[in-house]
Amino acid sequence: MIVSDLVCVQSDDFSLADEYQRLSNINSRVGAVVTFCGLVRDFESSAGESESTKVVNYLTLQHYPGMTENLLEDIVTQAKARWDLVAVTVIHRIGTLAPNDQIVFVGVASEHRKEAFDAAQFLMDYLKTKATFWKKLTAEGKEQWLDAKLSDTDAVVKWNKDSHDQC
Amino acid sequence: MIVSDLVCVQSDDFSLADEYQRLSNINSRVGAVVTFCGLVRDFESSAGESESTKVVNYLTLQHYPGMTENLLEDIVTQAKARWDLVAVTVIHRIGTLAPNDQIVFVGVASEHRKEAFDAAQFLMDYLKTKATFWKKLTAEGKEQWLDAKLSDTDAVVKWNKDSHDQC
Amino acid sequence: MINLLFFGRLGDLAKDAPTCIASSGLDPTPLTIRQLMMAEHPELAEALSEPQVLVSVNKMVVKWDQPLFNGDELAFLPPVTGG
Amino acid sequence: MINLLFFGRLGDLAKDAPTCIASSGLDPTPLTIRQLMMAEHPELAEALSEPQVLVSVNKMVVKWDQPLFNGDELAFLPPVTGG
Repeated sequence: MIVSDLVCVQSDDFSLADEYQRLSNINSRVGAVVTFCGLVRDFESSAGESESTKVVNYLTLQHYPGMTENLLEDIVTQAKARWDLVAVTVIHRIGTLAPNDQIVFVGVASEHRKEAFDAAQFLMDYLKTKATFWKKLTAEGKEQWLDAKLSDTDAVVKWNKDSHDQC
Repeated sequence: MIVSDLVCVQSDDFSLADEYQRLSNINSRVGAVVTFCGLVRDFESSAGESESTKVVNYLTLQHYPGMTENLLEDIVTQAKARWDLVAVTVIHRIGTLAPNDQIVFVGVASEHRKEAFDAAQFLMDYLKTKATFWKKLTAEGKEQWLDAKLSDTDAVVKWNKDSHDQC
Repeated sequence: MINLLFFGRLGDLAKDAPTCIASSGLDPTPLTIRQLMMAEHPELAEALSEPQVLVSVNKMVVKWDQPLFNGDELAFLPPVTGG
Repeated sequence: MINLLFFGRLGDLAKDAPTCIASSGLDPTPLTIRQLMMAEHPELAEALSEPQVLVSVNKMVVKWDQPLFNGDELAFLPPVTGG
């Protein structure tokens, strides 16, 4: 993590336009900016319950203050060691969120597009499986802590594999 | 291409914020929005001239009206056949652009992040190698039509390979 | 004293559990503290024993047999679900 | 008549070239039209012969031996460099 990077855990909403502005104006080397925004969907299929879908009232996001920021900064440092990037932003919201609310932002600025795409995807895959966030779903009046998704764990395994044998 | 998709070739600038707004509000299935913005960099290394770098005054983008739009729509249709996407936007600027100006926007909205990342990267790779745009660089007072990059051609070969044997 | 934190679903089960525990006496580790819970908070102790639960000391993930010292912050972390 | 379009660097070389050509007589194809250019526009004809140059008819990429008809729009396309 250097001064051009930004990691933030906040209950406030974020503005894609502001974050893009920051990333695209950092310096004139920037030729590519990839952004990812995650939104709360209004249904959540729970694999344990035979793929039933529920109407989401809201999500409550808890995190481990201090540890989360350390982990996110570590993930950013890993991405910058792996690819030639100009700047990175990671913002994750906590607290109570409603359907269609923004949850997470990842933005990467680089000279060329491939680095920005790969790094943004890497950051999201790691964030999903390493950063200390927990989601409680309130749907149809019932509260339930969400389980980790196997597909997210698989996504990270792929990156570890990539670093050993490129295919 | 269906009504939720947008393909545009224009000399006007575009607004990432507006395009994101459109994609993220199309319907409540959207859980992930990936955007790519390409910017004019102020230097352009020309591989033919032993990696020398030049100060860019401006780029002039020409295209083949009618054919470009057809090709872009075809690329969007291919992406939507390949991944489960909610909506796609492709905007490419033409005319005279200065360093730091935005050139190209690709945005993809989907339920899950992997589809949006893969489709956005696919769209950019195909756009770079298939769409009928030509760039003339004016640098240090001299005009020069840019050559296609080998790395862009390789990027498309990878997608064709992926559809045959997943690794 | 060792401070205890329980996150996610573990927090709901730990509502009546202590938030700190004496560090003297038993050469404490995350494992021995989990075992101590068994008597008074069996449901919590069982949830802590699930193989996916990780432990951190002072915000670093550690093994269950990591020695603990006075003032340490021990956290029990169920599988994360951010993003 | 067959309308002719030249893009990118080919456009610069085609400043004095015709913008259309009679379709009668020679069973025209992109290849025969390129060969016709050889006499009066040798530099352009040579650039059109580079292996990376593609041809389109009515905005669809075709082979160089595609038969052409009255009213067709034939375009010569150097390697594209968008994005």
